[in-house]
Amino acid sequence: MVIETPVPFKGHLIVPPSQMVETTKSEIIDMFTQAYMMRRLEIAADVLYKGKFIRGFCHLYDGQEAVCVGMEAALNKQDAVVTSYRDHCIHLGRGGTPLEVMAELMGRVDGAAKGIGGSMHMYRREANFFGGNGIVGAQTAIGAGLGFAFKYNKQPNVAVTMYGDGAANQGQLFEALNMAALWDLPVIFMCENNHYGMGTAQDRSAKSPVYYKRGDYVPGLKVDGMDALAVKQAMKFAKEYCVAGNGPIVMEMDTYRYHGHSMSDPGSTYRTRDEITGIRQERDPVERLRKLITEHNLLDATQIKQIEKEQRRIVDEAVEQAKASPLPPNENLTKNMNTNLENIVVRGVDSQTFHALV
Amino acid sequence: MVIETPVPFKGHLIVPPSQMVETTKSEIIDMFTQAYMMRRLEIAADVLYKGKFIRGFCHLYDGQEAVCVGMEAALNKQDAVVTSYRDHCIHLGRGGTPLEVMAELMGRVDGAAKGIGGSMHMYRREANFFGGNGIVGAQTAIGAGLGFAFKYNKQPNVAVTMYGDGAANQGQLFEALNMAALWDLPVIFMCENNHYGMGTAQDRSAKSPVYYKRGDYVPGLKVDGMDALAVKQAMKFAKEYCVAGNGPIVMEMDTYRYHGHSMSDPGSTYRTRDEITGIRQERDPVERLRKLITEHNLLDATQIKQIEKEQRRIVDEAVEQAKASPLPPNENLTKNMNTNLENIVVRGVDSQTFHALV
Amino acid sequence: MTVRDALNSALSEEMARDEKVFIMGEEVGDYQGAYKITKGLLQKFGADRVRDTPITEAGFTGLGVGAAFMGLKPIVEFMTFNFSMQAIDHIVNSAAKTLYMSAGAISAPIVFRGPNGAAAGVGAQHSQCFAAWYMSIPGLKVLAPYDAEDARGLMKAAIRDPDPVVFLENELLYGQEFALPKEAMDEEFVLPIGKAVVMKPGADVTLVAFSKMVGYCLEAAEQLREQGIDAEVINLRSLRPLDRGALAASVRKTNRMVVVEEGWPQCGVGAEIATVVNEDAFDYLDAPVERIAGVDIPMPYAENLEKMALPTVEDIVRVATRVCYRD
Amino acid sequence: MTVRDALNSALSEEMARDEKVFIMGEEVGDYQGAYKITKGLLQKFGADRVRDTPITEAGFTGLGVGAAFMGLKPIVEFMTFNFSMQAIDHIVNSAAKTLYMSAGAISAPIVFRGPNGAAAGVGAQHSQCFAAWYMSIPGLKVLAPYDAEDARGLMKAAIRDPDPVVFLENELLYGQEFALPKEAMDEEFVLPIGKAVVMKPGADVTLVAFSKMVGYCLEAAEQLREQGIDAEVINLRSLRPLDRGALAASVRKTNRMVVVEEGWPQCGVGAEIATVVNEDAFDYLDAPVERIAGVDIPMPYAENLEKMALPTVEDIVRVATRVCYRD
Ligand SMILES: Cc1ncc(C[n+]2csc(CCOP(=O)(O)OP(=O)(O)O)c2C)c(N)n1
Ligand SMILES: Cc1ncc(C[n+]2csc(CCOP(=O)(O)OP(=O)(O)O)c2C)c(N)n1
Ligand SMILES: [Mg+2]
Ligand SMILES: [Mg+2]
Repeated sequence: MVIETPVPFKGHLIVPPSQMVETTKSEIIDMFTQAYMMRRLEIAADVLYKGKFIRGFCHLYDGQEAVCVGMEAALNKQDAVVTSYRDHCIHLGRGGTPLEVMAELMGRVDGAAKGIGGSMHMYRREANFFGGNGIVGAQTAIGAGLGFAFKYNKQPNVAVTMYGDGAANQGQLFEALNMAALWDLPVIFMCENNHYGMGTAQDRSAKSPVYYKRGDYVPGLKVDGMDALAVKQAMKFAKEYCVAGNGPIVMEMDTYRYHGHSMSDPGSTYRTRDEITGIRQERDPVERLRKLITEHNLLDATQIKQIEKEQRRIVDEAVEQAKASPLPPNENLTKNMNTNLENIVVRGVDSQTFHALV
Repeated sequence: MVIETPVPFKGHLIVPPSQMVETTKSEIIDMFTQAYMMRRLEIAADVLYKGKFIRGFCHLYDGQEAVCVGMEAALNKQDAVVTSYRDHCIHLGRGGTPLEVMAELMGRVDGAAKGIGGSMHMYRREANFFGGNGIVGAQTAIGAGLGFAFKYNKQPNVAVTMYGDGAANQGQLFEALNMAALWDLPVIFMCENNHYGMGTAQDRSAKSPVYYKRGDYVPGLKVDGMDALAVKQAMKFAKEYCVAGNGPIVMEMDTYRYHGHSMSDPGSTYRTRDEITGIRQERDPVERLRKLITEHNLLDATQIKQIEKEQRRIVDEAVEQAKASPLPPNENLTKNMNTNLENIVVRGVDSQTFHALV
Repeated sequence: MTVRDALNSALSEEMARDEKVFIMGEEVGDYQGAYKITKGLLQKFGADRVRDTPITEAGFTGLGVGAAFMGLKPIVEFMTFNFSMQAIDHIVNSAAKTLYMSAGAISAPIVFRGPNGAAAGVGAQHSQCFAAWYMSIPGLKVLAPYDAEDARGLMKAAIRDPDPVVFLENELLYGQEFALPKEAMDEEFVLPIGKAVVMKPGADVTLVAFSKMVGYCLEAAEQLREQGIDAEVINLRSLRPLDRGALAASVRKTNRMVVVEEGWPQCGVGAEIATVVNEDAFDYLDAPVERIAGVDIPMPYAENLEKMALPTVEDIVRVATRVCYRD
Repeated sequence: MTVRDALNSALSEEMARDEKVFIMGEEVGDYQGAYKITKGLLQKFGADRVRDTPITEAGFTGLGVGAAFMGLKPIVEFMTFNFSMQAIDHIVNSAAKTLYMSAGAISAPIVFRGPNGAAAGVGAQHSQCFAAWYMSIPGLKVLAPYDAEDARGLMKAAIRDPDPVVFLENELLYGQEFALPKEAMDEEFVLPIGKAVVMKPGADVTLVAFSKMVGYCLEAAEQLREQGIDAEVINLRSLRPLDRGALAASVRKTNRMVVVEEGWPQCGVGAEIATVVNEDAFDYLDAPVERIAGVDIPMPYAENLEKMALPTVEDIVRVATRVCYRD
C-alpha cells in the first residue's frame, strides 16, 4: 500500500523524495508495536528512576520514537549506527532486548554492557550499533569513521550518526562533514531536532537553527520526525544516495522530547506545559501510527489492545527480570581493561592491592 | 582621488562595497613603502635563516603583504588583531618595528617578545595585537573573544582574526562563528586564502573551498588579496558593518605565499614553478602598488628608488641591530611565569635547583 | 552553609564588586546552572554578564581567553570538567602559556570552573579527575576546595587573581553543609593561593587530600584515633602552586604520610606528593609515602563496582594503620 | 639505520602485511610526511590507505576511532603531539574507554603517533611532552622508542596490538643513526609492550629514562664511569603498562635511582617512577629517588634559555653523583 505523508520534505541542494510512501500492513503494525514498546519502556524507566532502581543520568526518548522506528525500517543490521546518551530506544531498534536496556539502566549483569556502561553506553556490536556516547558531538566524527570503513571495505552500507540540535553546533561535526564530503563517505548525519539542548531552545544556541541546511555544501533533508513513515521514506532515500557513492547527507528530524533532558530536569522551566500538551495531542508519533492502523482498518480495536497488552507485558517482564538480575561479579571490575592483557596489571586503590585480570 | 579596483568583490548574503576606492596620494605611497619594507624584511629573514641566525620554525609572508597593508589602512590601533604563526608582517602592520621582528626571530632581548616567544609569537599589547598563535585555528575563537570584549565594553571597535585556508576547516571556527553571530559580536573572520595549507592545495582539504561562503549564515565577502586598495575598501566596509552592531562577517582574501610553508619546505613539490612565477608577474602586491604610483604619476622613478633604498636601509639596520642585540639574560628563564607571584617557586631540572623569580 | 551556596555567594559578590567579571557556559543563565551554582545570577546581573553558550567548549573557552586578553575577567563554567577536554588546548596553549610567551605583555585573568572527578552512577565518560593534568601545567594555578570556607575563599581568590585559574569542584559536595567561620562570610574573605591547611593536627601519620577526600581523611582520622593513631589531616586547597613547605613540615613531625585522591594513580596527585616529600624530607620518612587512588580503570557504572573503584574511608584507615606498622 | 627509516620501514612492512592497516594525518601522503616518516607510503599503498586529512584533529581522530571500531587498524599521525590536545577527548573517551564501557564488545585497534616533547627553537606551544598525561589513562598503551631497534620493534607491536596505543616519537631523534641488531631487520621483529630494557648494566645507581633522554643517560653513564660510578641505564620503552618489575629489580641492586625526562616535573613520568619504586622497594633505597625534568615553565624560544630549560648530560651526572653521595 501507499500512504501519503502529510508534511512535505524540504530539500537543501537536493530534490527530496516523494511524499507517497510504499509500505505494507505488517510494516505499519510492526512500527506501531515497536514504538509502543519504546514508549512503555521509557515510562517504566521513569518509574524505576523515581523508585531509585536507576541512578545517575537517565535520558528518555519518549516523543522521539518515530525517528528510531522509521530509521530502522529503512536500514539493515549491516548498516552502522552511533548515537548520543539518549540511546535506550536506539538499542532496541538495533535488535536489543528490553531486558538488556532495563538491566543496563539498573547496572546489572544482564545489561547491554553487562552493567558496566550504564544508561548512556549501550552497544550491540553484532548489529553494528556503536553506542551510546556521553560526549556531545563525539558521535559525529566516530560516525564518519564508521562510514569510512564501509567505503574502505567496499561494503554497500551506510553509517548513521544521530546527534541533537544542541550538538549541531559542535565544531567536530563540521570537521566530520567536510571529510565525509571530501572523501564521499556513506554517512547520514542525522540531527534529531527536539528543539532543546537541555534547557536551551534551539534559537538560543544556534544562529541558524535550520539544521538540514547546516551542512552548507552537503545536501540536506528536513523530515517530520514524528511520522515514522516519513522517516522511513527519507532514510531509504538517504541510504540509496550514500551507498551510490554520492557522499554524505544531512537529515533534520523534526521531533520532540516529552520528558525533561534527563531525570533531574523537570523539563518545564524553559517551555510551556501547553507546548508539550499541544504536541502530544497533535503530533504524537505512537498515536499517529495507531491512527494509521485504524484509518486503514489494518486491525480492529481489540487487536490493537492485544498488541499493547503484549508489549506492556514484555516491558513489565523485562523490568522484573532486570530487578532479579545480579550485580556484575566483583571480578568484572577489571575485566576488559585491554584486549591484549600481556603485562597488564591493574593497580587497586593502594600499593598493596593489585587486581587479577579476567 | 578615486581608484577602481580591477577585480570585483563577491558578496555572500551581503551587497559588496563599490569598486571605486577613495584614497590619497600619500596613502598609496605609504602602502607601497610598508609593503616594500615587509617584502625586504621577509627576504632578510630568509637569508638569516639560511645563515643559521634563526632557528626552528619561520613562516614568511612575502606575497601576502597587501592583506596586511590594506587591512591596517582601514583599522585603527584600538581595533584588535590576532593571527597565526605567519605573523612577522602583521606585527609591523600593528606598529611594531623591524628590529622587534628581527630580534625576536633571532631570540634576542630586543625582540617583540624579548626573545621568549619566537617567530610565531609576537605581540603588541599597546596596539591590541594579540599574536601570533602556533595552533592552527585557535585564533578564531580567541578573536571572537576580543570582539566580545568590545561589545561588553561598548567600544566602537572591531576584532580581526586572520586564519589560513587550511585553518578554515577547523571546527572551532564554526563554533566561534555561531557565537559571534548569535551575540552580534564585532568580529571580522578573515581567511587569508593563499591556496595551500602546507603542501595541501585548498581543494584537497576542503570540499567547499569557497571560504567567503563558509560562514553559511554569516555574510561574507571575497576580496582580491593582492590588491591593497581592495583590501582597504573591503575592510572599511566590514568594520563599519560590524561596529554598527550587525554581528560578524567573513572575508576571504585571495592571496598567495611565494615561499614554502616554512623554511623547511622548499615550496615547490606541490605546485609548479610556473604557478609561482605567473603570480609574481601578474599579481604581485608590491609591484601593483608601484604601478599605481607610476601610472598616476604620484612619484617619479628616482623618488621610488629613494623609498626603496630607505626601506632597505631600515631593514638592514634592523638586522644588524638584532644581531648585536644580546640573548635574554639567564634570569629571564622564569620571568613572567605568572602575574601574581605569591607562593610561586619555579623548580629547576632537579630537586635541589629552584629558580628565583623576577 | 552548603558548598553550593558558598560558591554561589562568592560568584555573586565578586560580580557585584567588579564589573569586568562575567560568567559563561552551558545553562548557566536561564536554567540557573546544571547544578544550580549560578542560581539567581542572571536575574541579578543580566544576560550580558551571565552568558548561556551553545555546546561548543573549544569555542567558548577560546572566546573567554580572548576576552581575558582584553582585560575582562571571565569565569568559564564547564558543565563538568570532563568536557574541558574539548577545550584543553585553549586552557593550556592560549591561557596558561601566553603571559610567558609574550614576555609579560598579555595576561589572561580567567577562571575555569566546574565539577571535577567522580560523581555517582554517571559512567566512564563523566567521572574523570583532571587534577593531575592541570597541575602539571606551568602558567596555571589549580585550586580544589573541600568545604564551604574553601569554596568561598578560594573562589574569590581565583576571580581576583590576575592569572588563569583552574577551579576544581566536586558535584557530590555541592549539597553538603559546613559550618562557616564568621570571617568567611565577609565579602573580603580571600584565601591565599598556594597554601594548604591543616584540618586536624596529629602526631603519628599525615593524611593528605584535596576536595571530597579531605572529608574521608577526617573520618578516617576519627576512626584511627580509636585505634590510638593520631593522624594529621592536610587539605591541599591549592594543587598548583603546591604547598611543599606544609607537606614537608608535617612529615618531619609524623614521619609517615598517606595521600588520597579519587583520580587514577599513574602520574597522579599522589605520585607528585609522594615524590616531593621524598625530595624534601626523605630522611624523616619511616615508611614509604603511600598513595591511595581510584582503581586504575575507567569508571564502571554498576553500583557495587563503582564503589570498589574508589577509595573508601576504610581504605584510608587500613593503609594508615599499615604505614604506622600497626597492621 | 636512522629512527626515521626504522619507523618508515616498520609502517611499510605492517601495511604490506595487513590490508586493514591504513595511515591518516596532515601531509602524510603527497608531502611524504612533515618529517618524512611516511615517505614512499602513498606511492606504495595508494591514496585510500595513505590519507591526507584536512587540519581537523578532533574530526580525523574521531573518524579514525570509528574506523577502528569497525575493525580497521588506523594509524593516526599527529604532525606533532601538541596538536593531539585538539583531539584528546577522542583518544581518552572514545578510544581508551570504549572496550571497558562496552564490556568488551567494541575494541579500538588504533595507533596515535607523532613527535612528542621538545624539539628545537619552536617555542612554547610546540614543545610539550604528553607522556605523563597519556600514561595516566587506563585503556591506553603508551610507548616511547629511543633507538632504531625500539622504533621498529615497538611500532610493529603497536600496530599489531588490538588496543589503542599512543606512540610518542621524538623529532630530534628521527635523523639519528643507530646500529640495528640483525634480528631487528626481520619483518616479524616485535618488541613486547610493557617491558623495559637495560641498556647498560651497572651496580651503583640506576638511570631511568625514555625516548631521547635514554641517550643522555648513556652518555652520563660514560662520564660517571670515569668518576668510578657504575651506572645502570634503563630504557622504559613502555610507559603504560609500566615495567615495575624491572625498576624494582634494578634498584634492589643499585639502591639508588635517577629518573630523567624532558617534560614538566609535576605529576610527570619521574613522579610516577619515584613513587612506584618507593612502593616496591623502599627498604632498598639508600637515597631518595631523584627526578630530573624540564624546568617547570613554558618553553622559551631563545637558544640559551631553551637549553637551560631542559635537562643536560651534565645535570644527570651531577645528580647521579649526588645520590651516590660522591658530591
Ligand atoms: C562535550 C559535552 N558538553 C556538554 C555535555 C553536557 N550535556 C549533555 S546532553 C547536553 C544537551 C544536548 O542537547 P542536544 O544535542 O539537543 O540533544 P538532546 O539531549 O536534546 O537529545 C549537554 C549540554 C556533554 N555531555 N558533552
Ligand atoms: C592544530 C594544529 N594542527 C597542525 C598544525 C601544523 N601546521 C602548522 S601550519 C599548518 C598549515 C596551515 O595552513 P593555512 O591555514 O592555510 O595557513 P598558511 O600556512 O597557508 O598561512 C599546519 C598543518 C598546527 N600548528 N596546529
Ligand atoms: Mg535537543
Ligand atoms: Mg594557506
